Amino acid sequence: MTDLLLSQIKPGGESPFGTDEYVVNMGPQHPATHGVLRLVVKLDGETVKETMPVLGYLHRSIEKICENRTYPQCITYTDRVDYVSAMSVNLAFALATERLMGLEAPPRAQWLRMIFVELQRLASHLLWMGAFAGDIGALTPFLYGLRERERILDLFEMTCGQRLTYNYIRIGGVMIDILPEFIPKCKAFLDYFEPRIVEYEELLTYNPIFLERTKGVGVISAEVGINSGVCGPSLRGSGVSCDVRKQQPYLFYDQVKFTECLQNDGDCWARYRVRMDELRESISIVRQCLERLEPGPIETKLPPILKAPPASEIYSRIESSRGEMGIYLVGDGTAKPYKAKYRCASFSNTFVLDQLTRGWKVADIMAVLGSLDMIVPEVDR
Amino acid sequence: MGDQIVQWVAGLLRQAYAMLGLSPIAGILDRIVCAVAMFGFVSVFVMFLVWMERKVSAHMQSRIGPNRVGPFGLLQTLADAVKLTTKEDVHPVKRDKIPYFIAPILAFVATFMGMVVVPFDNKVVVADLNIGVLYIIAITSFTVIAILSAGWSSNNKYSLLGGFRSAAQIVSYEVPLVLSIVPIIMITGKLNFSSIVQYQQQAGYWFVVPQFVAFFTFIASATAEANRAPFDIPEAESELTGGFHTEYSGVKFAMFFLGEYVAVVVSSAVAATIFLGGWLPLPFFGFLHLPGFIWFMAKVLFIIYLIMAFRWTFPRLRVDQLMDFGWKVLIPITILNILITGFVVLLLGKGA
Amino acid sequence: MGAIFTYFKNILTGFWNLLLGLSVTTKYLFKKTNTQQYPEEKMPLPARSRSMIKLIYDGEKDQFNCVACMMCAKACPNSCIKLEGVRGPDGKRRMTTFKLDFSTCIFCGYCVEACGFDALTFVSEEYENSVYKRGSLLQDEQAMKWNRPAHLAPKPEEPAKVEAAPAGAKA
Amino acid sequence: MTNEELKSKIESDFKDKILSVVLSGQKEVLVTVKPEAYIALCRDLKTKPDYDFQHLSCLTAVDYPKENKITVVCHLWSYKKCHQLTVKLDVDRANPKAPTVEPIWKAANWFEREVFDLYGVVFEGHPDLRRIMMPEDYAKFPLRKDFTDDGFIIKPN
Amino acid sequence: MLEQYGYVLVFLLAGIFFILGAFITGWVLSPNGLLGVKYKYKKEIMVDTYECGVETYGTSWIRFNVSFYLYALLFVIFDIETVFLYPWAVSFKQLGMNGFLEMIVFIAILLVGLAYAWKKEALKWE
Amino acid sequence: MTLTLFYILAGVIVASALLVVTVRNLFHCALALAMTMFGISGIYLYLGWEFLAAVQVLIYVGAVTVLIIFGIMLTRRVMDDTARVMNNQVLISFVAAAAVMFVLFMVVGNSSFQSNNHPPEAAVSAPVNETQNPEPSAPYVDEVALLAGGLLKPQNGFAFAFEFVSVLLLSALVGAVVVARKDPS
Repeated sequence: MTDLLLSQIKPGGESPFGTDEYVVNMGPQHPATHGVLRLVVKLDGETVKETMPVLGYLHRSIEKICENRTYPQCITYTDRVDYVSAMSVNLAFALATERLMGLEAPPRAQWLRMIFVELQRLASHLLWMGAFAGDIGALTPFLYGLRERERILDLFEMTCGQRLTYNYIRIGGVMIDILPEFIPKCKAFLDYFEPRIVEYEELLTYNPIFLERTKGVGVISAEVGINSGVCGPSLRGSGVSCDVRKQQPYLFYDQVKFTECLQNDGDCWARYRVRMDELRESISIVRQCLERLEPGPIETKLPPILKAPPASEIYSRIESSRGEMGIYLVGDGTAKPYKAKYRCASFSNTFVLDQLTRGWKVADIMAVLGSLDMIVPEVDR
Repeated sequence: MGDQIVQWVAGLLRQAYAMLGLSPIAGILDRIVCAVAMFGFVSVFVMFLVWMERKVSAHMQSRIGPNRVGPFGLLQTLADAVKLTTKEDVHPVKRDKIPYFIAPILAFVATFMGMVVVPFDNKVVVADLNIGVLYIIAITSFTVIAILSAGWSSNNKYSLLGGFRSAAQIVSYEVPLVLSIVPIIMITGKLNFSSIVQYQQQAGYWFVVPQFVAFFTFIASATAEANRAPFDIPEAESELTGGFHTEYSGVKFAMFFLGEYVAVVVSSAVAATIFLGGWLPLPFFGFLHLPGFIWFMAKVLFIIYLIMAFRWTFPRLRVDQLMDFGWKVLIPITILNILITGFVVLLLGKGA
Repeated sequence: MGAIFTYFKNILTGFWNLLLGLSVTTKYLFKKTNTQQYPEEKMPLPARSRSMIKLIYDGEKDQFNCVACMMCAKACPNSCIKLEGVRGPDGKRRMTTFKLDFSTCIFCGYCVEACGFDALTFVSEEYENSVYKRGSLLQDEQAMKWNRPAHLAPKPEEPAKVEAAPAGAKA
Repeated sequence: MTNEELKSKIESDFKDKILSVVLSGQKEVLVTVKPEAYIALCRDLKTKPDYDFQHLSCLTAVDYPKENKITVVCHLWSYKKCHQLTVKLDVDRANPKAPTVEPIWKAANWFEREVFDLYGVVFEGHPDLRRIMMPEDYAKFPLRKDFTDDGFIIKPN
Repeated sequence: MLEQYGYVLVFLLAGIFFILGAFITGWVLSPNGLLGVKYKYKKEIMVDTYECGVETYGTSWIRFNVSFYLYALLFVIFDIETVFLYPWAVSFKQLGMNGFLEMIVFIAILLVGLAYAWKKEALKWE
Repeated sequence: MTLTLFYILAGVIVASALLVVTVRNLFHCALALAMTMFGISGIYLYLGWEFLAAVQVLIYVGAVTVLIIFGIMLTRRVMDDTARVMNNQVLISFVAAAAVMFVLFMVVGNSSFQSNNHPPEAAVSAPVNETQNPEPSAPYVDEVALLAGGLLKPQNGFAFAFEFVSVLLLSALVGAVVVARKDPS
């Protein structure tokens, strides 16, 4: 039972008036950590001296598994990389494979992909909002977030038959076309959902306790953020324009109008604001996509057994709900990828946790961790 | 009306004593009957409150809440209590045995003793002490020792941190709690609850009207005293798992739970008595001729609802912000309130 | 003086925003709840729901549709399908044993998509998949036998994939 | 700057530091760097305003047992110029050692730990080179192609 | 008047007895109690201190920060102040302006202390 | 009956006071100290001075014990049960303790304890009681008003002492801040 990591930690120094430096484990069995992340926290009283994330409790070696599966089979595993926004990872892998093969999905499939990925972003941000508020101690927004998320999942289930692990976005298109009643239902949902955001904002945004807990907490500057590999909404909270949808447009993101949400403070509140604004942007994107959806094929006709991609390599990035999601694929001419690397936003965002929490209080670890929107399966894979 | 019922029950008891030949020790028996009755009331009321909290939180979150055990799930808490009683009592071997055992007892008893002075109706009170207000404040300060013992004896880092945070918190919020009652006492000149209610009856207004600042500071500090959200950092589950009662299970945990809710009841009862006129009927509703007991409980439930709504709406403060709020906001405001009240009372007194 | 003013202003605005939050939760206190009581109230799952895999059994011919072409087993990423077949007297292959280990199945749907003989299907009516013993998750053809009701029979003109554009898609 | 321009510019600027620059079939610029010039090249790519690769998007490795090498692959991205570059470094498979880019991009810290954990590449100068995914006392390197561990791999059909 | 405190005493004792009764009930009914069964599983891990499923590192009884002590000291001081405030408040109307002014001075001196502590950031939690 | 109560209380106080000085676990000491204080408040109550009793609980149990427990947490060897109770200063401390005890006995012996339970004559004869006695016929003295009058009425001459208490508290506060805030490094 001796813990190798803990045995390496040296006991802290002594000071006549200070507290003994001591080490507290948060997780893996902790009510607050998302999933089975383990944080070893060195404390001086309540002040954090060092946060050491210990990863690997959810390591399922998906990259190794993918090396032993054919490309379409890999898509089922991408669902498990980030179960909160599985569509994004599906899309990332499908896009990477398509680029490797030089394929392009038909326009209708592209629009459908955009609709579902943006709906997924809504669902993911909703869950994040609830979890973040829950980390800070407000339990009600979590239930509100879940309530709206359920309706998005209903839309997904109606289309592809699953609520969590969709396996919907495939190489060369999407799995199946939407049902005719999808579009009115989706529009009804968006109309229902938009006023709900106001409620969340009333509950949280200017709540003085929420402001106290998030304003100025866990500040990360733009330079440090970029250097440490922070990405996605977390980095946009520091005012860096880093949206892959804008910088390296994929699908039809260059054809829809949306603004990149930026905040300049780099604290937890800024990150919160970025994501809340992104909710509104995503709604507008989905609306535009629904407008421009045209009939047509939804899948490129592929040979019955997938044509093996050439012996080449590709690094393809998309903007997932959590930030930059990169897939590095090396093909060797066979039906199975020689190497598949998932570059996940949570992985690099969790890395800065230590820098962000040093000198703050224990409670701030949870606030910062929540604001970074990390998902343990994405970190461990 | 309430006192008539009490007289009637007392008469019945006297007859019973006489029949059993226990009249010589009637005084002691009276007190024991009171204690047993109060314990019964407290247990049932707390069970109801737990149910109410779950229902309120559920409906606030678009859920239904407990609905399986009994009508509307009313017996859910009873089921939970039975479950907790029959649970295995797991305790860490490395604990400090005596404080570990004492802590849940103290946590409950300290708040339970506060129920002695709660006036349910005119003359319906276990003991209408002269120093009622001060008595409650003094007796509930035992909770600190209970929490410190629990946190210390569990030999757990979360418990220790939670216990010490909690002690610092209770200690810090006791000052504004005490100070926010002072203006009322300045106006009434009495420390016992019945006199305060009678003063409100004669004056024709409840103290919440002129002393709304005191009311809010009192509610805020009482919430903090009872370790309720948004001041529930001692048991902040997202940081310290369970705070000072991380290592408690089964009945011992249930006692902490019970103690917390009794503390809520006591503080709400004090607030209802001092600020909302105790057993007095609502203005314009006096024609209903409901017993004062019902008015009193309605007011208590209203304040408890407020405290519950706080818990399920607001995020949790960080420990240093909590201290700041106590020392830098509540204490200055209460002191200011005392001074302003003093001036106004003196000026009005001169004018009258 | 300004500091004192902001001190009180902060307290008041904070108080107001707390009241705003309270108003939201209090509003929901009186609204209809969203919960559905599961065992009593069952939501119909959408027709496409991937909830349980069944082997289609043809009651008229008294045999499974499966011809043991192994496409499903090949498509399965977790290799949880094991099946065997023999060539019957009429020269057609017939499935003899079919085993699907639901403890490793991830319901990706590749087997159903790969099936060219209308032998495997998802059933949206059955979704209570939990069992008491892990062993009962390994289902064989008898456990997965499913006689397709008439109203669910595939319409001849409908292709496997819906390609027609939904009405009103182009606004 | 298009990828072709980037390729030619790198060719001319870092002639002595690189082994080859290729434009892959997917129009990505792949740079294979000389092992001794790896750090210098990375530093130049980050600091020189023409390149401005501030963002280390990804760092990983690929195992090539046939060619007896492990390739460390860095994917760089410039937020300002919006171009992408892949830097490759071949290391010896029997004794995989590579210099660390952690001082240049802090983000490399965990990426390199992961590569160390899963491929066994030792990054010299890394401040905290411990296993990150696997248990601390685990001895093998799972992402190498010749990795076997009974009970770890389900053989597909 | 004082016989009222008999109730307090009885409540104190009764409360303790109720809790002990609950403990005894729990002990009788719980699986490891009177009517329970003997352990069939490893007990050592179960009765270890909870630290998120990981072995506790070092001692839990650590030395604490002095700021806790400072808060307690501040509390004692303000508690004494309130103790003086209560009698004053009770006879506030009898004492009139004179007593009020005396109390203002009293409070003001203490407020100076609070302001000093505030200024010196002694109220800052660590 | 009432005397029995006194003996029970006294027994509790003495027993827990003995525990305070003999128990080696400092935390248990603090708990025993709280018990002692609680017992003393019982004595006050026994004498009928309920305000004093409440104040005793409020300050000594609720505040001072917490202060002492926090103080204990500042020491290093909290759980060290092997610490020796005696050291080489035992003689001096014994002398000091004996001296304090002698002084206390002198004071206790010379004072006449006023019970508030008894008819008002005793209370009326108390030195501070010339200020105000709300209802002479009442068997009970409103000690709170009594205290306030005694302290704050200028003619009693305690007003200055009262203000001085505040200065004393202030100095304690400042001292605490200075000691705690001084950065040792």
